[in-house]
Amino acid sequence: MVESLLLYKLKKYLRVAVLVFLILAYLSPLYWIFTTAFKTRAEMFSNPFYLTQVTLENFEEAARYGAFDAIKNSVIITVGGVGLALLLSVFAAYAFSRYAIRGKNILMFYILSTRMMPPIALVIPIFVMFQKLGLKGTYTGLILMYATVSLPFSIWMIKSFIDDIPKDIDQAAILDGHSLTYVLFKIVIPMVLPGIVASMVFSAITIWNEFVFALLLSSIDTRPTSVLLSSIRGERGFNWGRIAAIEVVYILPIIIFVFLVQKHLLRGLTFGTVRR
Amino acid sequence: MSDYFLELRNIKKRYGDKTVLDNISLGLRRGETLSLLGPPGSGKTTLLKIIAGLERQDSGDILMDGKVINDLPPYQRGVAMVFETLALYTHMTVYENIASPLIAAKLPKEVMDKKIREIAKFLKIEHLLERKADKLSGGERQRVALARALVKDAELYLFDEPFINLDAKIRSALRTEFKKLKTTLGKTSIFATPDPIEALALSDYIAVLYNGRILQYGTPIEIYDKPINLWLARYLTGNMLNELYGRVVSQENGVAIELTSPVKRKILVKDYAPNYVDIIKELGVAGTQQEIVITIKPSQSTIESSQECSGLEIEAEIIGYENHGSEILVFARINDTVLKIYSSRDILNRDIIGAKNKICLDLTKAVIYDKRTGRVLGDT
Amino acid sequence: MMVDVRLKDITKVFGKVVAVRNMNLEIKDKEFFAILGPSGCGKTTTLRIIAGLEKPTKGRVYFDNQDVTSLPAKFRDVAMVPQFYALYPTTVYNNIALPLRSRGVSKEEVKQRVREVAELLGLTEKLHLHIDKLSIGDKQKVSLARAIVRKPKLYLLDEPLTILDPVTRIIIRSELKSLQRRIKQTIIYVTHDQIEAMSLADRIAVMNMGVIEQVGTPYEIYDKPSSRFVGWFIGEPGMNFLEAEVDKHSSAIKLGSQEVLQSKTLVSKLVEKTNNNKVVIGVRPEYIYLEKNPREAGNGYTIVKGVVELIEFTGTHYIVLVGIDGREVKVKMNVEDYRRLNIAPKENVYLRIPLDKILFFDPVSEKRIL
Amino acid sequence: MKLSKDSFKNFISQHPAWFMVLPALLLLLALNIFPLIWSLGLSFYKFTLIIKEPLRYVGGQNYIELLTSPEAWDRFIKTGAYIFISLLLQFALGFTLALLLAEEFKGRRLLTTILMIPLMIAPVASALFFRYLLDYNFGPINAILDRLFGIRIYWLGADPSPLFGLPYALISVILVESWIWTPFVMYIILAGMGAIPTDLWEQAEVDGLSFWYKLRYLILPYIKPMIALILMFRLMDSLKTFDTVYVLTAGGPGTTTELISVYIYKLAFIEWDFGSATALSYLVIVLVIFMTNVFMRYLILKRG
Repeated sequence: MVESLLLYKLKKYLRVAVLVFLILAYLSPLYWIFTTAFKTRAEMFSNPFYLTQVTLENFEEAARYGAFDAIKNSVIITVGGVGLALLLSVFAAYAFSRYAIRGKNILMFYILSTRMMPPIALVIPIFVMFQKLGLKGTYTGLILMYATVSLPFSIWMIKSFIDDIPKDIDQAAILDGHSLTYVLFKIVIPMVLPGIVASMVFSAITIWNEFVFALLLSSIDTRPTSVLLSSIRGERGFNWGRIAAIEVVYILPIIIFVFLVQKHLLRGLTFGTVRR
Repeated sequence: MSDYFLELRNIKKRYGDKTVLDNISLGLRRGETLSLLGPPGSGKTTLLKIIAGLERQDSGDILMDGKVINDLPPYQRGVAMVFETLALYTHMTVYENIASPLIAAKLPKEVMDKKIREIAKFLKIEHLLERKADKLSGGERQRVALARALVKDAELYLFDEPFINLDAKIRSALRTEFKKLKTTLGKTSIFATPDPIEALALSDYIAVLYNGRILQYGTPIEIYDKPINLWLARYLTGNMLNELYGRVVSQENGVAIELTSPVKRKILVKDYAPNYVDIIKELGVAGTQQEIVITIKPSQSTIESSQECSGLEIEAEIIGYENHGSEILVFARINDTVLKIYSSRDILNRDIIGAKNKICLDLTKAVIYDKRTGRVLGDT
Repeated sequence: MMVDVRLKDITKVFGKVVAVRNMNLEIKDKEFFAILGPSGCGKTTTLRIIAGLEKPTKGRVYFDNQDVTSLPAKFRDVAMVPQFYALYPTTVYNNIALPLRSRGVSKEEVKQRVREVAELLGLTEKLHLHIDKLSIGDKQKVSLARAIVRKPKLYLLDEPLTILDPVTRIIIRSELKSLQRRIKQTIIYVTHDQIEAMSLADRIAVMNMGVIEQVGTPYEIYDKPSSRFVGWFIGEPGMNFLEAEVDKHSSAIKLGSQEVLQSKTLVSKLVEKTNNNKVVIGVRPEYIYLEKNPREAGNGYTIVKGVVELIEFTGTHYIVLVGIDGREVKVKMNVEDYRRLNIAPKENVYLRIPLDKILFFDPVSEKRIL
Repeated sequence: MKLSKDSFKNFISQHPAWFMVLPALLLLLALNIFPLIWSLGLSFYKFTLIIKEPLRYVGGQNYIELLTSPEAWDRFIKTGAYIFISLLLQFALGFTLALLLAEEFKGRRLLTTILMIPLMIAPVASALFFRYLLDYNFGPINAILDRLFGIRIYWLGADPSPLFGLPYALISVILVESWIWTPFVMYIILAGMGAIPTDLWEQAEVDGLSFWYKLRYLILPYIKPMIALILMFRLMDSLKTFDTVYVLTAGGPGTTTELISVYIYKLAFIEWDFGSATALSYLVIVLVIFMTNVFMRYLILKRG
């Protein structure tokens, strides 16, 4: 035997140790965001590495700065966008999965092509269009825009979950004597509920994080958190504690989502590679 | 007017440029069980779905009680079906699954409950009623699917390979149970399966499907005793058929077969298979030296050396065996052909592997095929 | 190199499921040993524990009295042939050679040994091919070759033949059997196919729900099953089981209203082993003979009256289901006998059962008592 | 009235699929397809929002101007360099992580999940925070460098770095983008490895294959098609890089980090030259379609 048992075990532990170190280093920026958010101004300059004294003053200041209005806007836009997209995509996904619709493969190509397209290319005409229709700077405009953006992906994702249910299930229900509405709402939708939730979460994260459309189609009153964060860029002398506090409020829900539905998120993330 | 309950006339179906069903015509009387036997992809499922109305034929008619029902939607056809995938509603309980067709029929609650409990008792799944359908074993799932179909007061029951994913042992137990059920209820049913034993055991009639066509139609015994072509003969025995090759020659003392494989020998037909004399004679007279395949099932030959052999005797080397308990299936090789013969278990009393042994093939029970066309000889 | 394998008090739990429960098993050196059971009975888990791919929750594994329970798989020197061949996506040659090269065997020796094994299994012509170009039968042969080339202590085969078509399966099975005669190594063979186990193994362990029900030679298991499960599982169809009563006063065994056996010695033995005079009679379907006319019992036979319920034609046989006072018996007949008898459902028939083929089981524990 | 209602109902029940897809289709048509066609049209006009000047059709002039402008070429070359180096980095790191995570051990699932966070939080938030990390005076990165080696670097400045002489600001952009996207590469490679049957892994274990043999004969053959896919996806996404640059450097200092997307943005919303901006967008789209075609062909050929 070339390798001894001892060496084998040593290697195994070493591998895990290296991995843990790499990942800790990798995630250190997150550590800084969270510690900075709770640091006093004095400690920020004197001691960049640890957190000795916890304060909430950064959050108070973030509130004064309008952070919670921005978070509220983010919530309104996200909920609206996800809701609208979901409503439309469940029906479309069912149809795409179950019927021989001409150009079915176009859906796949369409999603790929929206991924190819720089959002800037789309936003210019919409900017002009929204201005003419009076939608620029309104919640409605942003919600419509985001629903459109998440629609193709949402349809694809729910469709892929429906595809996993054998068509025999629908046919069995029809043979039992049920109507199409019953099949859709009482049989198919309950069966793919986890998938629907996953696609909702995925759309929600996308909309929550989106920047280009938000930057150009929102107004001071409707701007979501991403735009608020970017506007800090123009200031002189950063108040890092305040920025960190806003970021913590902004990214914490996402981190929680990641842990709740990680398996499904992965499915969306690796779209087109794992399932083909 | 025929007395058929269900009749199919020239059913055709294509998917793209692939013909799935080609001119299928069949009839079925009330109370009968018909098996659709065929390998995967032969069109069994499509045919069942067309009968159920879940798919539409490209041409041809479906008749029930003499009336064309082509345009009748599935739920008006009085048909229940067990799908190959079983198609259980996994998010519902067993009770809710069985209730599904009754809910659609808008039955009163009490009637529904009574029916569900009756059928559950009948199929021995009462204890599972509150269980979620995805928490069941294979055999249990199968019973639930069966219950959901049987609870419906249908005129015709369709079964699409319902035992396909089960262990052989559970499968044969369910098969017998199923046959009992069918006999008790006396319902008309169609049963699709790729397993010849299932088809033989379960049905009154068998239609063998091959590439979307009906190859042979008849009772199980008719089909097993005289398969219409070589492919079917092999399929029915699970490729355990013994095949001898030869050509027909005409001689002064009668017509003979000149065997070419696995042994070279000339045999007189009247000595070995008097029942074939007339059929073979026609071929011999033509002087074409027609090539034929003589097939003998493993159970129609013997390997015991003590017995007198009245058939064709061949010496071969035993290379292996399969132990079926009371019987032994022996494999013996001669000139690259492996002969399969059932024997009693006494043969294992000695070390048989590698031994030469005399094998006796009873040619009177053979079925003979034309080698070129593969069709059975003596078929009228 | 040779090895005997011993499992001591092995238990394996996955979450809430007990896959193997308190198993004790001894496999002798150079033995062809089969582990037989239905899917989900824990047979594959047992094999994986022996291979070192799974760690038992409780218990120890010994090779030649050496405790290997926590030794990783690669140090156990066992070879495995899985159900789905599991070949590396490269050429046939590489597949067979990689395990040797990983162990630092010299290039010439690798070449030499791969050649030998390829010759043995008839793969010489295909050594340079990519495995994608092989038939399923050849792939399984490569998988076998890869195991043999290493000359391991122990071979573990996990249903390696089930994916093959019947003809190839029989050919490879025969080759496997003759191979074992030549290499004379311990082989543990897992299967759900009773015919395969009966045909290949020197000894068989029958498993059910994580427990070993019986260990024995093929005919020990077939003729004297130690439990109802073994009797049902072995044989096609499996053994019939009929609830019967022991009548102490008349020294008789009764099937409902019919007296089937009268023997003082037998009855006293049975009474000793049961506590409420109930026993289960076990008899194999192929040992029952059907007759149309009544006949006296005697001369090693007993006669039971019944009604034909159902007839199944399976091609090679007929299976007749006969009802006896609410009990059911399957009778397996060959085609000639059946056609000679000429019976139909609902007809009365008489079952002739040889006394020496009747076994007795306990109705509660389901174990054989006689 | 009743009749028309019935015939409408009839229509729906005859064509349920059509009816189910329609609402989604209408929205996509209005806010995606129509605007795209419109913007293609715009790229043939001189059009600006601030000066009250009428639309002026100029044919292919916008395209010709862009293709002959040294400024545009400069942005393309910058973007190319940026993509090349960041893909290299992401791939090297992602592959290493994937290999380390390939085998089962306690806590593996948790580690894999944690790595999803950089992908899921907003790029704007990440970029903004890296500005703090990379800050010359207060940033922890310089603080560490100072303590270990006694140096400080102008991470967001235009000074040339040792890496091909690229300015530090561009290196910083690469760093941030790679931080965000490395887990993506890792996940896809892991997914590729997930396609290796468990049987085969265990076989390799029982056969005692060494790490290099496993890598060469087991892992690489299985992830080969994945590598091409990763390159394709990362190329498409990298060409769109905007959020991080906008927040981290806004294209500066000067134009050192002005990638294509940022340049389009500037053309459109700083110079208000919508015609040129849309024309450049379409040039990018053509480029992407060309590249994906090449990749797809490679993939299809590879898979036979």
